[in-house]
Amino acid sequence: MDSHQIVDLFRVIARRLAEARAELGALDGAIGDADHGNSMADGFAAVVRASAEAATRGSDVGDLFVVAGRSFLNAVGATTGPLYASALLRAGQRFAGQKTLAIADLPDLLAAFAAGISDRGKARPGDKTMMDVWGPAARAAEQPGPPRDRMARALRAAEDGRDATRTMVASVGRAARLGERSLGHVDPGAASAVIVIAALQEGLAHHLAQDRP
Amino acid sequence: MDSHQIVDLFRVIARRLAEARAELGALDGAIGDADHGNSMADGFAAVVRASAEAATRGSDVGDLFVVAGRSFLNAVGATTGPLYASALLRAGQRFAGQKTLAIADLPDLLAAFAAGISDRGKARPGDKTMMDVWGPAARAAEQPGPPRDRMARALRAAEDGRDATRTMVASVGRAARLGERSLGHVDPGAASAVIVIAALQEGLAHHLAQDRP
Amino acid sequence: VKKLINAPQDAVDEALRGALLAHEDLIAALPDSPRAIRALDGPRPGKVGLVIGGGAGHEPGFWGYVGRGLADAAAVGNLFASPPPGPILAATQAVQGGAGVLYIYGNFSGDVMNFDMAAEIANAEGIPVRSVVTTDDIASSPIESRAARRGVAGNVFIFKIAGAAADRMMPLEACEAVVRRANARTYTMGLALEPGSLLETRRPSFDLGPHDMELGVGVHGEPGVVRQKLASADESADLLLDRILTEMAPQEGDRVAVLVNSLGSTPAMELYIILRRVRQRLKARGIIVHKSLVGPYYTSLDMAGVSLSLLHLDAELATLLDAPCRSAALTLP
Amino acid sequence: VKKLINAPQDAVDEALRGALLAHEDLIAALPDSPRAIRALDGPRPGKVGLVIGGGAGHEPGFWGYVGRGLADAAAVGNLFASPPPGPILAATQAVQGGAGVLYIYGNFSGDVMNFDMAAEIANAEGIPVRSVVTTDDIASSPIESRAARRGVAGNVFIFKIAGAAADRMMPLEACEAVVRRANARTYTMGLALEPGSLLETRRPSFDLGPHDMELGVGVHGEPGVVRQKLASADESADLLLDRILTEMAPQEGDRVAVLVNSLGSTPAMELYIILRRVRQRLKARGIIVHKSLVGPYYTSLDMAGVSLSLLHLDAELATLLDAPCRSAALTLP
Ligand SMILES: Nc1ncnc2c1ncn2[C@@H]1O[C@H](COP(=O)(O)OP(=O)(O)O)[C@@H](O)[C@H]1O
Ligand SMILES: Nc1ncnc2c1ncn2[C@@H]1O[C@H](COP(=O)(O)OP(=O)(O)O)[C@@H](O)[C@H]1O
Ligand SMILES: [Mg+2]
Ligand SMILES: [Mg+2]
Ligand SMILES: [Mg+2]
Ligand SMILES: [Mg+2]
Repeated sequence: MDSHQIVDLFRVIARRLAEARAELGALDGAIGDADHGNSMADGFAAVVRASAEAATRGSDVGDLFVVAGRSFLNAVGATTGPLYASALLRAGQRFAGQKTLAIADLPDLLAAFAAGISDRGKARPGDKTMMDVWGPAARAAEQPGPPRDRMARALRAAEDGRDATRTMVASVGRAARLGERSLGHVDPGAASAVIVIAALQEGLAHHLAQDRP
Repeated sequence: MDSHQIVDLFRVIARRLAEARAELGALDGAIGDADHGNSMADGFAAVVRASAEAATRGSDVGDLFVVAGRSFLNAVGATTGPLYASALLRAGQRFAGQKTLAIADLPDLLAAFAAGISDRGKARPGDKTMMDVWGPAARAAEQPGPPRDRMARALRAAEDGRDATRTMVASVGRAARLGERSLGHVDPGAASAVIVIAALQEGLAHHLAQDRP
Repeated sequence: VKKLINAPQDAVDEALRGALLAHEDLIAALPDSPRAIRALDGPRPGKVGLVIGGGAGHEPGFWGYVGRGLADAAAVGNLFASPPPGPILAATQAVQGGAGVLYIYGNFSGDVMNFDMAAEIANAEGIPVRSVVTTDDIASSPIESRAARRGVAGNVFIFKIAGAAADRMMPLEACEAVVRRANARTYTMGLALEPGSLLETRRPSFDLGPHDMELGVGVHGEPGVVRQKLASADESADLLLDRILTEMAPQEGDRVAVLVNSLGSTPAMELYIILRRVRQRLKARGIIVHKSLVGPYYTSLDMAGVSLSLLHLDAELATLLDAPCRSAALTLP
Repeated sequence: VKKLINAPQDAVDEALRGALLAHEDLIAALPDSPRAIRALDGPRPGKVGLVIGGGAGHEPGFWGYVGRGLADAAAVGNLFASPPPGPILAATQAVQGGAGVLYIYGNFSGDVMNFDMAAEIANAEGIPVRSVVTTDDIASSPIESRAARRGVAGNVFIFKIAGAAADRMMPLEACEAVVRRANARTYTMGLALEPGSLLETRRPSFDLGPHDMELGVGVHGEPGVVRQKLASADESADLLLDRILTEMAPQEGDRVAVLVNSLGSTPAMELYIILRRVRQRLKARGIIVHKSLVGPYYTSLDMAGVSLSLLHLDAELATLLDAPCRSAALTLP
């Protein structure tokens, strides 16, 4: 996958998040401040704009992720900004200097995202955050196997993680202030993480379908 | 009727206005600021308190109306305050120095009220105000006949006047700012004037019933 | 509609009590007249006394405009009801400094009657009183009958001009004249997205559909002059501004002061969006904005909506508007 | 819920634009960073620079507290979202006067991360930065985990203390210390009668029944800590005050400052009724109220409700609170 094709991946993510803008806002409204849909949709829209421009300028894959991380952060701020910026910057480090991203390395992207978010946010499993999706998804993707299978396993783990947040009491982030009242609600950051991972899988499938004429 | 019995008349008026507080408020809400029920009910409640005290002190009928007018004004202000204060003060002039009010003079009370309100407010017939009740009622009461008949005629004229305000466009007072939009609504001041006149008639009937053992 | 009140009939007095406590460094009630509020700073001998007032429900009107460089006293009535002559007269007697007293109040039949009654008694007692009845609400009557118009949020500008004129020790006639000019040059129009709700019933004071707004509302929860489809912030600002500019007919280079006023429950974000549009439009017409006020300066209980007021300045009015003042609702250094 | 806005996604920028126009004598955006707002009066060489900030939707927070004797700059994010490091850093660079820069912002995970990122870069550039994360919202976490609490309307007091300390040319460490003390001595609790409504959907951000209120709400339209039956103004005031006094545990004769803050659409009358009750209760406990602020000082869009903040003063805090200041939202002569 070259830089342009990675921009296409970002496009799929941005589209799916834009579609989920209201739904994510409603999830956040129940236990937070209702802005999560906007932050994610606006953030990846900014990523698409900035990375498309960078790809046209000839940026390599590593630089592309760095540009993406900066643009997400500047467009969004909030909690999501530093977290996804760290995720994208970590991916930039992982793929630094690479002209292309091997499909086989795609699951590594999940690991880079999880590490970036974890380092920045310091959330632990069970804190009812997006880490309850990114952590299990990255671990599932680590298991050996063909990329598509690893991505599929990752998505299943992500969905399970998301659903599990329903039974958790938030202990970091805005929802932590609700105490027991956050019980029974899906964490919005977990929900959007699943959308990102599903979009990656969708983009991968699309890419593979195009490659095989 | 001595001073105490006039206080009883005020009590009937106050009670009927208290019952109509919400209804008069709603009428005023449609074309004004919704406070007319409060002003009338609070005003006559103050009249009852002050006049009862004055009657106990031995005030004559003329003084009683003066006390009543002052207390209405001070409790209420608004548009209604000066108008009903003038009405009551005019009655005080009319009956100045009298220890009792002859039943035969009761219709004169309406004339005094109408004159006081007219002098203070300068509303003309058809302006869609309480004068469209007090004017016709006072004129109807002037026709010769037994007091009860004259009061009954006054009440019918009052009700007709009130109903006629529905088809008028307000040209003075708050509702005047609505222009054509005041059409179709009964004027709240006209409605409360009917309540006052009906209460006077009710009080008179009650008084006569008590007198004849 | 939910409200943070206790017994509805106590709301006016309790809120006034709160205002007197919150602003005890600036205002106090007269000992024998709890609805007459005077400035702690003042009166001064030889200064025209300035008495304003009207019904409750316009908080921070009217006590919010009592203080140095503004009114010397305010008389406050029941909810949306003019005060009776009693507190107006008490305020008059308390603040007169031998140079006469100026009354300023909005043009409502109740206020006119009650202030006139107080003025008659004051005059009889040897206190010269002049009255300016404000008529800034251009929606409330056509230009031909300007004198029949209501006085609404433009009062804030008119109080400020009057306070500065009196503070400069201008004589009564001169104060009256400049305040009349300020009134003649002040233009207000309001719109409501939702009616206010009554204290007793906690129900809306009139019905307004979910897609409608009322244009030309006053400050007493009354319906407006015309109902229309809900518009965007910019369209709404234009509706108000166009009407005002048509009447004001300013020249390029003229100066104005602007007030974007919340009628009660419209939050700051919306007010500033409106202000932005008004400023853009005025700039495009080459009109200079000398001062902008934005906030709940003159409310109508909890009505949702805004009013826009423009004061068409001249050199003297601009100087008076800029003069320092200090009150609960308006402090200029 | 009806709103006077244009395209929802433009509301934050349009309102900010309006604020900059309305208060052009006090504040301006940095040329290259439109969400970084600096005071026209300042910075001064040798003075600690004060940078505050947070998400939009709290108008007049945060630009309303930028001015002489208050903050030197504010960074404003998207609606209810911390600004990214960019404008925070730009503000830092613009206002530093060689004596270091103090950040003050509420304790929200986004704000902490973004301000920390800006501080790291500023420190690397040789600008010493200290941060005070405010935690005045006593409802948001039990006393044992005070550091986890939110920073809400009590910020107004904390900004004021900080601005006065910096204005007196106190060094960075001393500013930081007194601001930490102010934060430790500030207690806030809020309640909502109605949720705010989202700009995009114009729908309430959560559901609240006609007879319910939310206790312990913050300033981002979030639900509170517990739902309960609607109470009267006095009961509501007591609910907030009792919790605050239990934690504050003031002695008779102690001094406090009080803020009764509208969360957006609660009108002045209701705020003053609450203030009245709070003052009565404090008086009965022998606690002296040094200053009362009442109004929409720190809002949560159009949420209906109030927050009550008390600052437990000591001699130094009282002096700093009384110091003159001039900004769009707070002017003390
Ligand atoms: N420390 C953290 N680490 C990881 N994720 C977090 C952390 N704090 C919050 N989150 C996630 O952020 C989400 C909220 O994001 P968003 O609504 O955009 O930010 P905010 O809470 O600032 O409004 C939560 O649902 C949670 O998944
Ligand atoms: N000039 C006037 N003369 C007689 N009645 C008047 C006049 N102006 C108003 N009214 C009456 O007053 C009524 C309104 O009274 P009220 O609601 O108590 O006062 P306000 O309009 O000051 O709120 C109107 O319905 C009308 O009947
Ligand atoms: Mg959120
Ligand atoms: Mg009325
Ligand atoms: Mg009235
Ligand atoms: Mg947020």
